[in-house]
Amino acid sequence: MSHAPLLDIKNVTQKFGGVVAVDDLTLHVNEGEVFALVGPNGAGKSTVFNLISRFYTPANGSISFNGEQLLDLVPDRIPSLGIARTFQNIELFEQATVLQNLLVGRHRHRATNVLSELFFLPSVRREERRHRHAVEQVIDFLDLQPYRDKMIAGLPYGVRKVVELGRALATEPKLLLLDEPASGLSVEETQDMAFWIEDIQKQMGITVLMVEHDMGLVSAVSNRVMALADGKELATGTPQEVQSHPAVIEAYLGTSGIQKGGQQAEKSSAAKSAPKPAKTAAKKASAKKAVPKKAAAKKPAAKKPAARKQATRKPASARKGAKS
Amino acid sequence: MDFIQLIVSGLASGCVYGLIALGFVLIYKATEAVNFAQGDFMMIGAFICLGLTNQDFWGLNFWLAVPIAIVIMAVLGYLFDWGVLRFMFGQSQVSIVILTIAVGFILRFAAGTIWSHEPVSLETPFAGRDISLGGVVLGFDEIAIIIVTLLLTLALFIFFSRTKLGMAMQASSQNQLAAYYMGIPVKRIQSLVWALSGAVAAVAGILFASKGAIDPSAGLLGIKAFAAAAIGGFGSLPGALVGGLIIGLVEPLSARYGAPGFSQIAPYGILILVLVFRPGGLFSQTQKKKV
Amino acid sequence: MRFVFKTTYDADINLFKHKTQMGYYFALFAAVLALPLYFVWTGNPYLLGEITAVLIFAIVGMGLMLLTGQTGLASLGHAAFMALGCYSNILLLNAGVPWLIAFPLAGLIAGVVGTVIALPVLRLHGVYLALATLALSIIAGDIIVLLEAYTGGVSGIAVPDISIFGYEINKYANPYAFYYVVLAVVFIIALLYRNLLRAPTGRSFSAIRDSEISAQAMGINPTRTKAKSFFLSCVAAGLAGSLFGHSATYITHETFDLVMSITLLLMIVIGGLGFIHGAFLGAVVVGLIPVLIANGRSLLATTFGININIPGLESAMFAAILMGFILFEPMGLYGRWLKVRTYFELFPFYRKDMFRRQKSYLKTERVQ
Amino acid sequence: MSTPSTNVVLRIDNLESYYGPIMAIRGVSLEVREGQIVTVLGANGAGKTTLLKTISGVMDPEKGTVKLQGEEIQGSEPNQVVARGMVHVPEGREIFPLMTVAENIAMGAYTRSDKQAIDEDTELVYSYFPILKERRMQAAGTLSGGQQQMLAIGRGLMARPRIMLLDEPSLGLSPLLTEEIFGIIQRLNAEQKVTMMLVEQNAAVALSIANYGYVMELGRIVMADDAATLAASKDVQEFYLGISQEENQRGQRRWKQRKTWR
Repeated sequence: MSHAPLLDIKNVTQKFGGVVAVDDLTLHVNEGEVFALVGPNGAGKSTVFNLISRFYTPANGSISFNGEQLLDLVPDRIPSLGIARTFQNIELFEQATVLQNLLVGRHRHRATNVLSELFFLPSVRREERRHRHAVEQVIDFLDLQPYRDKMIAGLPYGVRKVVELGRALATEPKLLLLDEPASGLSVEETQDMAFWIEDIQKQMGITVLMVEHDMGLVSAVSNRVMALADGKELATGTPQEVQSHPAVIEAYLGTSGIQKGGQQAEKSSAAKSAPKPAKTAAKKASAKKAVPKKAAAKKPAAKKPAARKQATRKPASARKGAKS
Repeated sequence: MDFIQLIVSGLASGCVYGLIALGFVLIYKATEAVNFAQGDFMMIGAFICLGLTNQDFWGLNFWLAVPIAIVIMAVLGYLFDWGVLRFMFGQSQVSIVILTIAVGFILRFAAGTIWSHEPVSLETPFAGRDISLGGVVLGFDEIAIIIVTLLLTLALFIFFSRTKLGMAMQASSQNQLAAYYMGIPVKRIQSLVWALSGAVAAVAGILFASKGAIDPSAGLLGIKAFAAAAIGGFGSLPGALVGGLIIGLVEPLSARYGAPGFSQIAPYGILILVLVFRPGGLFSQTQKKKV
Repeated sequence: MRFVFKTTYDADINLFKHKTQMGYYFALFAAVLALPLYFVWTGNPYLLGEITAVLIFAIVGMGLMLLTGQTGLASLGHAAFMALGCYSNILLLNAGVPWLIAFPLAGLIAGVVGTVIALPVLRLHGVYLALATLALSIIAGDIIVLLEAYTGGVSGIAVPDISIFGYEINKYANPYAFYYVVLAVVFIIALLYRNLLRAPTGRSFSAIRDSEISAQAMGINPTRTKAKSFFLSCVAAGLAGSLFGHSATYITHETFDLVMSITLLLMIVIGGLGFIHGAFLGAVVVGLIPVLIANGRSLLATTFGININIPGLESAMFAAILMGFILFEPMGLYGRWLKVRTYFELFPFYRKDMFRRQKSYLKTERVQ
Repeated sequence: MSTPSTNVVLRIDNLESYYGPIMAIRGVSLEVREGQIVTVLGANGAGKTTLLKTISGVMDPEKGTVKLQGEEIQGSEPNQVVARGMVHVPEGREIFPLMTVAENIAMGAYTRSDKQAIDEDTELVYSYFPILKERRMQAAGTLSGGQQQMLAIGRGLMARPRIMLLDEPSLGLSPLLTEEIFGIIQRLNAEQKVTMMLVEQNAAVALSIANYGYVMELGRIVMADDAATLAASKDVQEFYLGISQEENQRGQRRWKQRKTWR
């Protein structure tokens, strides 16, 4: 497993006027992993996504995907390489139904041209059936059946988030960029999202790069996490390592580690069942960085996410067993 | 000398374009709608003043007639928003644009019926008087136009960028919902903007009619003012003036030095060039969406 | 209310939702085919001429609807593209090209030239695009004058008759044949339009309209897609322009003026933006209101002896009626039709406030 | 005023609201007492946002009454509601994109004219959100999503409201900032006696700072109780706090446990 990373970002810098949004950033995402970007607001996380989508052109550096240089390409060529994305504030096609939105996601697989479509030749019908079939599988996967023919304009926020995920999946990507997939979702919906991301990774074999603030979700699904601050790397590692990193706690997590369902979860069952891994993680961090005082003070914070991870992860594997 | 003369008269007519464009920009800046009837507003403003002051009609003192005409136009503008556009609140801008187009037709008809379709001149105290500066003859009307336009643009610019009401107008155009959340009475603010643009139209009309004759179809001048506003960048007040001046200068110069028929095309040619190379106009106010 | 139980993907792909709907459209088609019989019976085809004019408006209406309603690009220059088609058609016919070739070729020329002209302004949005096309429309008249050698300029040019395999069709000599020619074009364009909407290209158009940035993220090239929409729209305008020329029989530089461009945009908004039906409903309103006004006036003159002769009255009345439409039907006539249909479908469960407008708020278009 | 806790500031009776033909709130009644923090929990699409919008006059109710300090305000223009001392801080990006951050904040004080106090409050907002001070000359539309959220909240504070409606203040904010924002909400409530009505997906935090809570499902209020009691309730724990009673099975999540109130 020593092949080149799927996505390779090297020394990229992006400035807006005087503000440096991304500062000489280097990161790589390996094939098959879920990689999460965390960090304070305005740290440049979404900018990284927009750089990959080629909405921005960096001042310097290089971005390669699967061996191709993304900086040589225009934005609308990116999806054809197999990169799909969602948006932080949901950018759906408002005046269209869920089905039509997902069908637009199939655009990169289009094999017909305007002329044949004008006359709706049999080949167009065949293609349409194929697209409908592919979209139907996404609808099944995300439980979107009740909304299939509904206009986006009338849908609640949570459903829109799922539709946007569905539209990205309909493109059949190799790499999926998720910008805050759980923001604005309830605990229940966040858990659904966690299961979906896991299935996307494990069953569909899609690599995921996501930006997320809910550390519960991050630690539940991601293999590696990078914390950003002011456009620079703060820490990279497993979710536990990053969460117990003092600089990350200072700049990003805070003391009480607020997350959906986090506080209560700690108090009840979870705290009892799984304090061990968290403690070791905290120890590791303190040993490495030699700031024992702070780490000790923040120990309870570091404990929680790991505990939650246990709570959500275990059943996930249990279900997999049940499925096969 | 001839060239300078040409420039001065170009500047003067450019100022009129600029004033009409100012009216567009006011409405656009504060409501995001485009008032296709702005030229006709100007024409009506001119006719009202003319009806008040010309000897054939009421024969009022000019200095009395001007403020009355301005106030009447402001009231008309307010009433148009209050009585018609308010029903369309929150509807797409296209519908509002079409409403204003229709209003333009009606105003043209009304003006023709009331004041006839013959071209008439506004009788001003400074009509026909001029001063000569080193061989260049400057008409009082031209001087008045240039001074009034500059002052008005400056005043409006300060109003929009410095006063609370002006800021509130901009806010309610950028996001009506958020403006409401701030407690800004968006609907009343929009009516005020229409009143303001009615007043500006009256000033433009009075200046235009003092320089030459006016008839009900004079409102079609508005189309050139569109080009002026777009060249300047549709949301910018100084841009409107600059755009107006550019068009005002291009017209006589291209008529003098260009091929026949070219002067008709030149303003729009410049408009297209500006839009191609600077899609938001010279004083662009557009922004890329952040995702 | 009719619920369709879908068992195949084709149920979503087919042109008609169900058999009954197909039946309605076939009935409508049969009715328009049989319409001339009525005029043969009355012996006065004057009104048929007006209906033909409405159909011509519907053709360019569909073109503009594709551009404005589906792709979200407002054009105030479509009369110029009609002119482009019309003059191409005339020049080709005068050069001896048979009508059956000259006519589609004229559409194609309008499409290609229109797109090439519009290409630089296609990245503009909203009001800027509208103003740029407005400028194109104004310039067009002057260019026609400048090209007097070909276009006849101010003095105008006569439009040759349609000739299909030697069969001459003139609007006055054989109005019925002309009606069928126009009808055939309408039918073909409507069919192609519907086909496009259920195919990927149609979806990419509305994607561009709703969110350019996420359309891009789905691999849709905005400029190319807009150009496609513009091309197809201009082809329709060119074809309509050619037919308009045949209908007018003589055209000058003022035939396709700014007022016409504005009327076209009015038409589709009144009809209902975004719906193919809207193009037809709008064409009916815009085409027939002047006829009604003229008839009303002559009725007043003949029966009551009242002669109203105020210049500009007709256009003012026309404008007032349009204002009424916009004020009371901001969703267009097709929107009203949908309400009426829902009323009958749900009868007696329709609630009066079902379509009551909830407060709505606008955001700036300056952030794109 | 001796017993502020019994003083009802906001009272809603049998409120119904529609989005076109869809009934979004179906007869909601609730009350908010002076000095309280009241939270409304519920899944996406339960009608929480619609409820707030109907209260603040952004949407028209079909039926029912909204009484602010005893006076009926339903269906009035949103700006009149603000003038009565109720400010709605919306979710998402309802900012003025082409105006600078400072101008946005100044707009928040539109209804006020006490210049000195406005300046003080501006400084207060900047002290809460230093990044806004840093970016104050920048066009608000160029801020990042989280920064726009901060701006929306800061701007809401500028009106010095007596009662605030907060729609998902933590949307898109980092854990640290979320914590800080809830700290600010608590402080405003304690120090300035601002009554709060809070809609929030982060139910754990919302309940931890609230006095009283309502649970909405499909446009109806299905539970109402003291925040502590709600937090201890089995259903709330299961569906809004994400705590399961027994060892969770994944299957159980997909085939959802029935909510007892359905």
